[in-house]
Amino acid sequence: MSELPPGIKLEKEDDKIMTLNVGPQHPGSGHMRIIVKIDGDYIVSCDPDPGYVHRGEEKMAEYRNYITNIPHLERPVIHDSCNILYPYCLGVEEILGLEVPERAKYIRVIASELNRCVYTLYWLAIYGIFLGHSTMFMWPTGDRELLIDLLEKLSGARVTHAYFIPGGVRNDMPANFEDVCIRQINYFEKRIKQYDSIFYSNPILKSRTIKTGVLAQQDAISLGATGSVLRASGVDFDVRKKEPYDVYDNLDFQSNTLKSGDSYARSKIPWLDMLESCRIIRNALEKIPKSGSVRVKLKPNPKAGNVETYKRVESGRGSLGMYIISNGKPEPYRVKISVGSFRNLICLPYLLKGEKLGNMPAVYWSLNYWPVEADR
Amino acid sequence: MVDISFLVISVLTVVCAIASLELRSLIYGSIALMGSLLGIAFFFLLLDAPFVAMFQVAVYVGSIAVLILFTVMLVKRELIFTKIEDPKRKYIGVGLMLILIVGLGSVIMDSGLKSISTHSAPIDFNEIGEDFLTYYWPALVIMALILSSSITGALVLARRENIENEQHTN
Amino acid sequence: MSIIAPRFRLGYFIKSLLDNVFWIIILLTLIGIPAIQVVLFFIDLPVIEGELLTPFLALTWLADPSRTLPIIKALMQTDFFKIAVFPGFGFAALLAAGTIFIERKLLAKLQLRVGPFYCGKLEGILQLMGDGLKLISKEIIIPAKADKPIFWAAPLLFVGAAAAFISLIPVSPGWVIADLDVGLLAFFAIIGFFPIITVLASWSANSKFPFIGGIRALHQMVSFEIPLILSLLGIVILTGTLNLSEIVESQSNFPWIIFMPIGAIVFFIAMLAELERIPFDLPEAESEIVAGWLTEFSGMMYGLVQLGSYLKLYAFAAIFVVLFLGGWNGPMIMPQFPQEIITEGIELGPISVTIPGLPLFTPEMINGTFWFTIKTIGVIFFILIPRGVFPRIRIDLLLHIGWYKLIGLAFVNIFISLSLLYSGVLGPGGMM
Amino acid sequence: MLATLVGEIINGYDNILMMFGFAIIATAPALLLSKMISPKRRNNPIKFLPMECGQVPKGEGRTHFMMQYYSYVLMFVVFDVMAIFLYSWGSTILNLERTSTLPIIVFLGIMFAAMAYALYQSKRRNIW
Amino acid sequence: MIEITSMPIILIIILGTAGVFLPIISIIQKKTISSTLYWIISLTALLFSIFYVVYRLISSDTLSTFSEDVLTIDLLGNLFAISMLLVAILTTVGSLDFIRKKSHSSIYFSLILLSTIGMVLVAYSTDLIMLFVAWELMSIPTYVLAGFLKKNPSSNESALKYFLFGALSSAIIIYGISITYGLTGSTNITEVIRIFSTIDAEMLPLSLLAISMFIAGFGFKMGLVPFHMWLPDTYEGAPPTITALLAAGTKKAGFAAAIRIIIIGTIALNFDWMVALGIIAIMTMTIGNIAAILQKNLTRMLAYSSIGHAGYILIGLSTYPLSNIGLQGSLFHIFNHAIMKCTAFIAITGVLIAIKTTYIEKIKGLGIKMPITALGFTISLLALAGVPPLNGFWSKLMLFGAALDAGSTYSWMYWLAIAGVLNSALSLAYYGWIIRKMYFEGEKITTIKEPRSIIAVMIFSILFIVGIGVYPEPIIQFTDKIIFQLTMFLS
Amino acid sequence: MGTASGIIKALNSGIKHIAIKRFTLRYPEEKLKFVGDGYQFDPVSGVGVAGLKGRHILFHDKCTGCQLCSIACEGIAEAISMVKVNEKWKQNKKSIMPQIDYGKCVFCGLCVDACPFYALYMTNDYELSSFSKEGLIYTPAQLQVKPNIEQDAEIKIDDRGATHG
Amino acid sequence: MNNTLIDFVIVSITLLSIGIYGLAVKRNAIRMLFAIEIIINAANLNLISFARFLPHSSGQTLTLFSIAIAAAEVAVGLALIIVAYRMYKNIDIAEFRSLKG
Repeated sequence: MSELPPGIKLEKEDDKIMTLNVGPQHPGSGHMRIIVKIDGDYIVSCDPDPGYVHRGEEKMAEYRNYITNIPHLERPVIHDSCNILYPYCLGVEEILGLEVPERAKYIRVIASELNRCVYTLYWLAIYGIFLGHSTMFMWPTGDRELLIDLLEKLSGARVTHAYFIPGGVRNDMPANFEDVCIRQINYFEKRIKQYDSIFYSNPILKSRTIKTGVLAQQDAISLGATGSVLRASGVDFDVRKKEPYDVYDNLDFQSNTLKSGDSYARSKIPWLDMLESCRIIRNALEKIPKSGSVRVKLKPNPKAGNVETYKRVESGRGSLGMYIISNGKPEPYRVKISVGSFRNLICLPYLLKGEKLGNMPAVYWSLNYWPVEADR
Repeated sequence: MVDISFLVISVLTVVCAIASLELRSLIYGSIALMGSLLGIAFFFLLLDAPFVAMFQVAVYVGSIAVLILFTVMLVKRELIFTKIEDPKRKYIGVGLMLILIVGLGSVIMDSGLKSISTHSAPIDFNEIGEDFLTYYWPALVIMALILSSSITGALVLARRENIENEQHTN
Repeated sequence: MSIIAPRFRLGYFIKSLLDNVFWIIILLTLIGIPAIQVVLFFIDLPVIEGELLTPFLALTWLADPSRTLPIIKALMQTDFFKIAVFPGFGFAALLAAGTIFIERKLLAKLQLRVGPFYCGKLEGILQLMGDGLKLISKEIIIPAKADKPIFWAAPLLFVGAAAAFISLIPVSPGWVIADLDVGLLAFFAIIGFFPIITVLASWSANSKFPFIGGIRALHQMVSFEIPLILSLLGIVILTGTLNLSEIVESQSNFPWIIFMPIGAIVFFIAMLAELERIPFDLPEAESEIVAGWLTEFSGMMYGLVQLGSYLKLYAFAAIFVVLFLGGWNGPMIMPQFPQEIITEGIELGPISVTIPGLPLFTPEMINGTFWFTIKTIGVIFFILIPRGVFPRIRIDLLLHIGWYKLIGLAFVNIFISLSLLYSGVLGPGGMM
Repeated sequence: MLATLVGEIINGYDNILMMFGFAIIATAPALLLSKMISPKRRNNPIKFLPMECGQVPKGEGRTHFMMQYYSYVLMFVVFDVMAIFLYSWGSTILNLERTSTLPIIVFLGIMFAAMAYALYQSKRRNIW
Repeated sequence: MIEITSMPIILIIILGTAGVFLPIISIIQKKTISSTLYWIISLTALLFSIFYVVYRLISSDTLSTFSEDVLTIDLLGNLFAISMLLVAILTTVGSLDFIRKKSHSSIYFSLILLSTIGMVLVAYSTDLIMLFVAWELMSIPTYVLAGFLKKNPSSNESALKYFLFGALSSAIIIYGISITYGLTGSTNITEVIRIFSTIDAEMLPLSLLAISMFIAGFGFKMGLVPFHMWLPDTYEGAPPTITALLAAGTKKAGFAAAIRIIIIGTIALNFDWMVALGIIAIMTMTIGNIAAILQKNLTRMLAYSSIGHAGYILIGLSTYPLSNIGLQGSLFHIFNHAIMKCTAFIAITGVLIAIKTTYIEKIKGLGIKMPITALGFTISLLALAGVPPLNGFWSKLMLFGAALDAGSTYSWMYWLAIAGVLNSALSLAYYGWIIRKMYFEGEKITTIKEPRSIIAVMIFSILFIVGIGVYPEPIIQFTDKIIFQLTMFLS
Repeated sequence: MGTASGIIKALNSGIKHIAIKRFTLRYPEEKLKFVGDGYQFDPVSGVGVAGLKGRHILFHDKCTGCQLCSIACEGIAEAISMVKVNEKWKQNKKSIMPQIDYGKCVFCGLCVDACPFYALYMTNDYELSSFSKEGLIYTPAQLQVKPNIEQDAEIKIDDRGATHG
Repeated sequence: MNNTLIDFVIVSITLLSIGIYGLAVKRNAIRMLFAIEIIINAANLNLISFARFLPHSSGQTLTLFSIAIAAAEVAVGLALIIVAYRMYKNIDIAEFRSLKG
């Protein structure tokens, strides 16, 4: 949290302060508005104003049964649809008492890691274009095709997969999928390693992002940041490690942390995670049972008792939890989605205060924020 | 006799000079001032002083006018467009201007200047540089001192002073 | 039906076409013909083979195709041809259009894309024309409280200033529009106009984002003007002239980039900043300030600003070539024009025809233009490449680079050239 | 006619103006044409509001002033003069003795000192 | 080409090095460096240069005047150089306590040094370009210095007015220079003198135009009457130490330039400007002194008194070719007035530091509160009024004597003397009023701690004023030599 | 120095990519090849068969008009409505069959999961665009048609990068 | 091109008069600065025309100095105006009333 330079006062001299509406129709805001007050080149205050894409997903979930909720609940982050369904499926499995087959667990891990990469590439592309690096927009969007192709082979849809289901996954891996996956993941890993020289080692990028928007470790914890933002500040918190779900405890991977907590570290952590994801996928493809069921057969309209559960997973934007309350009806009584985006957005006013206007997109998008997910 | 380019340029210069003082908007006034300065530069070209003409354009239009424009833009919008002046004072000013033009003009018309014309070759601009570095070199050094004092002074004036006794704080 | 898209009516369309035609004819007769007459009254008509070109003569020569060449040749010597076509506007606009196309294809290749592809069958070569047509047919929207005169004039002035800049460039021996004794200073004088135009355009739009962009552009251009000016002083010290043609001639043995690589680098970086190219495109930083000072420009006004900026790009690249890469100097690759064609004529089957007026261009001129164009395209390539490689820089870092690093390097360059001069390596009595 | 009348030299310079004028005359028809053939639908006042990201504009669009970097503009005015002054020296250095480089060295020395102070002041963003 | 070892160049080197490097030192400063260091450096440079000038003056007796170069080393220049350096030293010494709590003290001292170079070079320059450039070097730092107290609205307002009129004056000067250059084809004053003596009759109106431009241009700095409107505001609003510099330094540089260009440069046309200068002199001293009576503020009153003194000095200038003693008296009075005004304003600085105001009503009992400052102030005021044992008396005596002397040729010159004497009597009234306020009114109050730097200045000036008043012979001798040199040159 | 080498590294990397093969699918000319014939479901084992979730295909001879697909879609998109058909099938007494509005369908495939009679599958056809909203509503007769599509492009990876070919 | 010296001097005198008129009438600090610039330019025009007709090079030299000095003056002057604007929120020197006598 950088201090305001001592020469600049907060909103006292009115004619010096200019209010800029960054968004909602702005190439640098996503579907939200940031009300930025600037004094010259410095931001004196910043007020994020989300809610332009609010859809009431939580309320909608109360009128649909456990199965038909699935296509809806993935809408907030269609780029990361496997991961947002993951805690829902885990929770429903717990309240319905379903036992997921081992092969399905591995497939789930593979799909969610692939989807994490897809999301991260999309995020990275936008980060690139926010920094004015058009190549960094085009390359990740292109390389994303590799993974989307894999996911499409697996689930039959390119983005809105609706693949996870309580009790397993919808369908088994197609034949030959392992080989194609290994081949494309290897190539993909080679590709994203090339981002280093053009993006992460680029001196101009480093000069722009290092030491901007520094989130200290204590602040990160007290503001409740999660995911890459938290890990960039030096807190080693990864749900996959700390609270392993499905088969993550069987797999060999590590959670990446960086100490500095600036925009650069926040932008680098997802990239390191992508490399880690490639490792996880390869590992999972080695350990996956070669055959077996992938889905538990469900009753048409499953009902649960008066139970409640909270499950969380590590999504592309940090810990993503779902709190499901059932009151014995086919529909859940309440589905509360706790997303990383919103928790990271809380850091924005603290980080932007006293920064330069040119740092605004760099800091804002490095928070790993997805407007639609935050609005739900 | 004068020729047409001279007439055009002098009309441009004089009209722009009057406009720079009389236009309601300060921004347009600055643009008119730029026009007047450009007109002077054209005069310099007419007088075979290309080096000075280009210096005039580069320094006056390229930097002084930019600074003026920039400072005008700082001023609140109302102030750019208001023009406070006394009508009485204005009439006196116009009278003064006319008296000056007529008086000085008649002085000059009567003097021996009107017969002067030249057929000698124009000055090569390299002589200016030679002047600078030989005869006038102390003036060049003094010029550097002027520029340095003006920049230090202007920076000291223009900076904000919100920090008390800042020399000891950093 | 929606209100947004009213129904197309053929009658209205034809009526508007007829209206336009009518007005064009009226205006041409009322203004165009008198203007042409006035122009004819004032300009000197060319003298061809000892005779003044009258319309009658021109027509008779047009009737005999073999005798049109002298007319063309005479026309090529006029200032108007120079301004409108060859070293001037036409040539520059052609190169600028080529630059836009090359930029799009090159960037697409670098980003593993295809780029313009379908328009014009051959790799999208007509894409630019299509974009132009689209821009022309778009509505020009001017913000309500904008300062209309400045807002309308700014794109035109931008193009005009860029064109004035082009007039300084010597393309090949003798082919320069304005051959000035103080050409280099005129260059500095002209680039001083761009910040003013930019900041006025941004001010006139009465909107926040353009104003921030314009102020940024002002700071950027103004700050990089000084390293730009200082980096060229070394050449002036060694050649002792400010005339651009003479500077080119002085490089017949070595281009100055060999002796002044630092100056060339400083000039190149400052040039990128003056051109507002990535990584220095802060005035148009779309993620912070929507499109910078271009935000409120729409339709063809935007198109003109783009045209102006690409003309400026060409002009800067050409200045770089002229000052550092030896301009038109290069090995002679054009064959000499066969003398027998001039003396004996061409054998066209059974008859032999003598064509007066050949050769249209001397081989030196064609050779010089060739080398100049090749070098310019090379420099343009290097101007374009960073767009695919670098992110945008921040304004304070930019100013820091300009004021702290580049000015220091420019002074290093000056002292290098001074020491070269005083040690006798270059300059009078030296290698050249 | 004598060869050295006043105003001979302007001949090279009017071409610049003509080029400027030609460019404007050549490109202005594009604007006119666009004005003629483009659709005109003036029924929507919101269309003519300045860009404010979809919000209704608040406040004055022109009052913003980037004070933090004003020092650089001030410095430009002074150092631009210095830079072009150097050209009057650079273009004649071949005609001069070596000792006459000394004044320019002094000139540069003084300007360097001023520049060092000015840059130091400009770098401290918190005072601008 | 002027030698690099000649005296003005050495002065530029000494003062310029210090002036340019003071800001650099402020960059690399540590917390321990206070404004005292800058004070010491600039004082050292100034002392060194004044000793150097005096040394050169003593060591070489055969000095030429009005060389063909841009700068000359003659006695006239030396006199002005000494007086201006002295003023700069007094100002610098007096500034220590004033500037100690302010920021940017390095720039403050640096600009004083640079301005001093300008003043000194104005006195030495014999080329119009050099004079103009030196004039600007003198002016531009003082524009900044006048507005140095940025939080004080009056300081800023005074600086803005000073800047506008100063810029106008330099614009008019350069216009005058352009006409002179056009008439003579040269910028060297030697050449100008030579060509003006053989000027055509039809060019005469033009040359008069040039002279009137010069009178107007220099008159703005000198504070002559039609051009004096900025002066009270500026003197009141500017920091009092800077006011001392303006009143005692730049004003005197204006006189130096006027003597160089108007009095000597256009000596051939002296009958034309003589009347104009005489009328301006009478107007100036009358208006200045009458306006001074009405003032309630010490600074403003002294500003008007400064205008009045410009009138006295102009008496000598207007009588020059008729009576040598006039110019001699002018030079002597310039020297005296520099010291006296400087002392007075620095005393006011002391008052301002101690009791934060300069209204005449508020300084009751100052004689008890701040005895030394009050004593110095009193002495300087008495000297300004021309009370006999002090130095002002002698110079005024010479000026009025010159007017009487010249009156034998032109009878209207008597009026100059009469106006001068009457004005002196008038001025004694308001000076006396201040002295009465200080010593004879007010209650019993304990003493206030006086700033030490002010005390130093006061003690020095008391000694100086009284010393010259008692024994004015050396200075008069010196001015005599200057006049002799000029006469030799002109004949 | 680090800055300079970083800049050179970035430039080098950029220029190298000029020679790498494009990774662009020229869509109307070439189309991606998908796994299998589309998403199918085996209600016996309760597991789907991997494939693209494109436009549905309805086997009229198997559809019983049980409305399970419509019920499944109710909470999701309400894209499926049951309409009367003129044909008579013996397993479909009521002669109602699903009609799908592709303006609403989200292609989740849960209707396929719901169909116990192997009657509703999904195909590889995804080019469904239409000029009117009415054109997006596919009647049972239209759903019956087996799409005829050519898809041949696949991601190929070699030394000079990945391409579609 | 057969202009004589007097033409240029007449233009210069006209500009001088306009400048003095501006200084006498206007009370806006920036406009007064404009007027001063116009006067300086009139002087420069005078200098250059004399330098051309003499012919002599010092006039051009002095013009260069004068332009440079004008730049320095403008820098200081605009800094002062900015300080005044910050303090008074106005640039009209008739509105500055802290000093009166």
